[in-house]
Amino acid sequence: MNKEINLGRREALKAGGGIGLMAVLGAYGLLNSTAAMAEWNKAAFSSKAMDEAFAAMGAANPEVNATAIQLSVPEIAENGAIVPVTVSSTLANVEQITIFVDKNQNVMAANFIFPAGTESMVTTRVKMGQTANVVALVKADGKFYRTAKEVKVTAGGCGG
Amino acid sequence: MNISNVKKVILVLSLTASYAAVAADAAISDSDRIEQYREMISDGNPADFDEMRGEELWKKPGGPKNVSLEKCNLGKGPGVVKGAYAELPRYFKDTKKVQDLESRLLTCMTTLQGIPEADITAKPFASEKKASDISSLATYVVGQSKGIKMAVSLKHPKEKEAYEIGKRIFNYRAGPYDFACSTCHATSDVRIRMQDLPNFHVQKDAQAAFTSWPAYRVSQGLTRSFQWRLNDCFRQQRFPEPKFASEVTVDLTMFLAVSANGAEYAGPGLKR
Amino acid sequence: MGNPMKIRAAVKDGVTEVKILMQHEMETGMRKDGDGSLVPAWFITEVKAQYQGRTVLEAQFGQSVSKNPYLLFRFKGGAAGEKVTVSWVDNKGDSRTDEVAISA
Amino acid sequence: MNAKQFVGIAVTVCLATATVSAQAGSKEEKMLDAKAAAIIKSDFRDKGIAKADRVNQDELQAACSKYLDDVPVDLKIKLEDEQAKHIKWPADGNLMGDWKAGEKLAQSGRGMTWSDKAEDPAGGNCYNCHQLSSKEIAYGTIGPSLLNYGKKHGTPEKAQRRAYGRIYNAKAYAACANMPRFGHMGILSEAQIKDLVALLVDPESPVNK
Repeated sequence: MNKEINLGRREALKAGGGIGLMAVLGAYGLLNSTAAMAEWNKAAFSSKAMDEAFAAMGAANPEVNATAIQLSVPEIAENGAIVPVTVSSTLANVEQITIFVDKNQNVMAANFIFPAGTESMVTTRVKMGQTANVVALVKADGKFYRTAKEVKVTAGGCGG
Repeated sequence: MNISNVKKVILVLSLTASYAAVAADAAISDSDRIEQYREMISDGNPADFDEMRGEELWKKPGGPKNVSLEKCNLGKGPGVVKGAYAELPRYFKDTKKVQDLESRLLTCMTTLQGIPEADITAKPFASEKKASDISSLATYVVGQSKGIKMAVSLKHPKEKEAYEIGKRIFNYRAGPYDFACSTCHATSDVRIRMQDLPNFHVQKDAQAAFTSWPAYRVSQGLTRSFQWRLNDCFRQQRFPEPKFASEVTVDLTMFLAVSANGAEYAGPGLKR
Repeated sequence: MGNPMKIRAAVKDGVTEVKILMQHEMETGMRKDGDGSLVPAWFITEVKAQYQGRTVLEAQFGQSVSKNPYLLFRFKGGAAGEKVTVSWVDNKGDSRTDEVAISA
Repeated sequence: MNAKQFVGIAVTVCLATATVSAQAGSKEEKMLDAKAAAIIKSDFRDKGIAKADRVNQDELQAACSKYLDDVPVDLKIKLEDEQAKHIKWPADGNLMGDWKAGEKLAQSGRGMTWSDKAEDPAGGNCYNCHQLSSKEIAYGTIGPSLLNYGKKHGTPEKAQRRAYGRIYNAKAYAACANMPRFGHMGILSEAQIKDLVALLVDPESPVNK
């Protein structure tokens, strides 16, 4: 266990030290070579309300489906700066999963695109300014579905 | 299986069970929900980056003398980092003092590398704008004790004395709020706001608390050292500021570290 | 150039699980610093993970993704020793690429 | 007694027997007390509004530290009487302020730290230790729950007086209480304490809803 972590660290360090220029070029190449790379959806990411964001994602009135989408969030977040979110789906042909926080100033947090062969699940962490709903939007076979769960963001004492 | 393990099993079950079932279960307390949150963020600790930074600093020549810290003796011989933190604080013959990790790093940085002490102690803690070398070094060193049992010695008379003085500091009430460490940390099963408070008179609590620092603090986006932990406790206690790596901090650390003996060191941690 | 990521990739029963921790401030552009002035928005906008030259995950981030972003996902295939490469770019045009060998 | 408490006590006893070898009141103990006092004096420094002299104890703090908050009963009574003497009751006889302002104060944990500014309004820190509303889940348990305070302490006049006195100086009622002396130490103003009294006693406040 410990050994694995150390190996990981050393590799990351190597990458950080020696091959700076290559890394920059590499990133440029990777992110620009493939024509299929979806564009950063400015309209969706700057939406202030859920309806607006759904529309910008081409998903007006997505069907509510809490069984085919599994949204895992903590009931209480000790700190709104890190709220873990896992979304997975049992729907066939999931192409895209999008995560929103309905009371954040910009409601859309992240969008994930799943090529064939990648499992329909992702875990990430989002910021929440206050108690709010985390909303998951799933696109499968060209159709949109959504579900939501509330996360309570609490005020802390000195803590830990 | 002890109580906390049972709790963990319940939590894992509740994580996999449906949300509705969990919400309906009145047996799940808010403390359990907080524990569930901590469990969910436990993988992927940004303290790893501070560890990496510290390792580089440890191995890279630096200071006016342009030498690395690889000859620094943290108590287990020059250059031995593995397991060193699990035995700190300890008495050091060369300085004739009991030292915690950060005061020992300070000794190495000043003597081996020739860095003026004031350059280090002026800003010993990381801030949003600037990382702290001594703090990153500490994060690296503690990471090398992960999984090793805490075994802080009280054999040397000076170690014993530091422990005894530390205990007195722990119970010392002063300031506008009349607070001592013991005001919040000598009773079991109480919390401040939503956070459970460790009772340092209970070994299990003391072990869990001590072995999870240093830690990445989510609220600050920074990895925090044990000296910082004490510094911020005193701030919230409404005390004046303890001088960095001073005897008051080392002796208090000694008292807390000894009460955590026997537990596997588990840091760097990840905290709210 | 951005700071290094920490990437772990492990294959089990024909499925590779990838965990990524990126180093990035992820400033929302709405936060004030100590002096009361607004800290400009600075955040990763795009992430791409590739395995043997094939894209296995694409992501776009907004300002609401946490500081030091974390990702976990799984794809079918992968063998010990093969490489997973992850890249990101941020809204200032900064970027970073790191790769890791899949462990068994 | 539950299993957890039992383990706790057992461990505490073990620690106590293993580590405390010096006899209370012995020469060695006195030397350690003196060394601890000297270290505390020398190792703290001014920062912001928190000046180094804050480590100097008053009589009550010294007694509570010395006896680990369990002072002999005659000393306890003496200390409490002394504290009670200095409670300053409002000259106008009115103890009630605005519960809404009180709730804001109760939520705020600010005040008196070296990162607070002298001119910034101090908070009451109440939720750190007490439950005061059934709506706020982030409350501490160091102090008792104060839910329904107004209904539990007799006539409004009695409840107000009880609340004012305890917020002003909790040590007048229990010498080594954990609670700060908000009025006595100048942490909160008379008007602020009245707002907190209203929070506790006003039938419209979340405490009594």
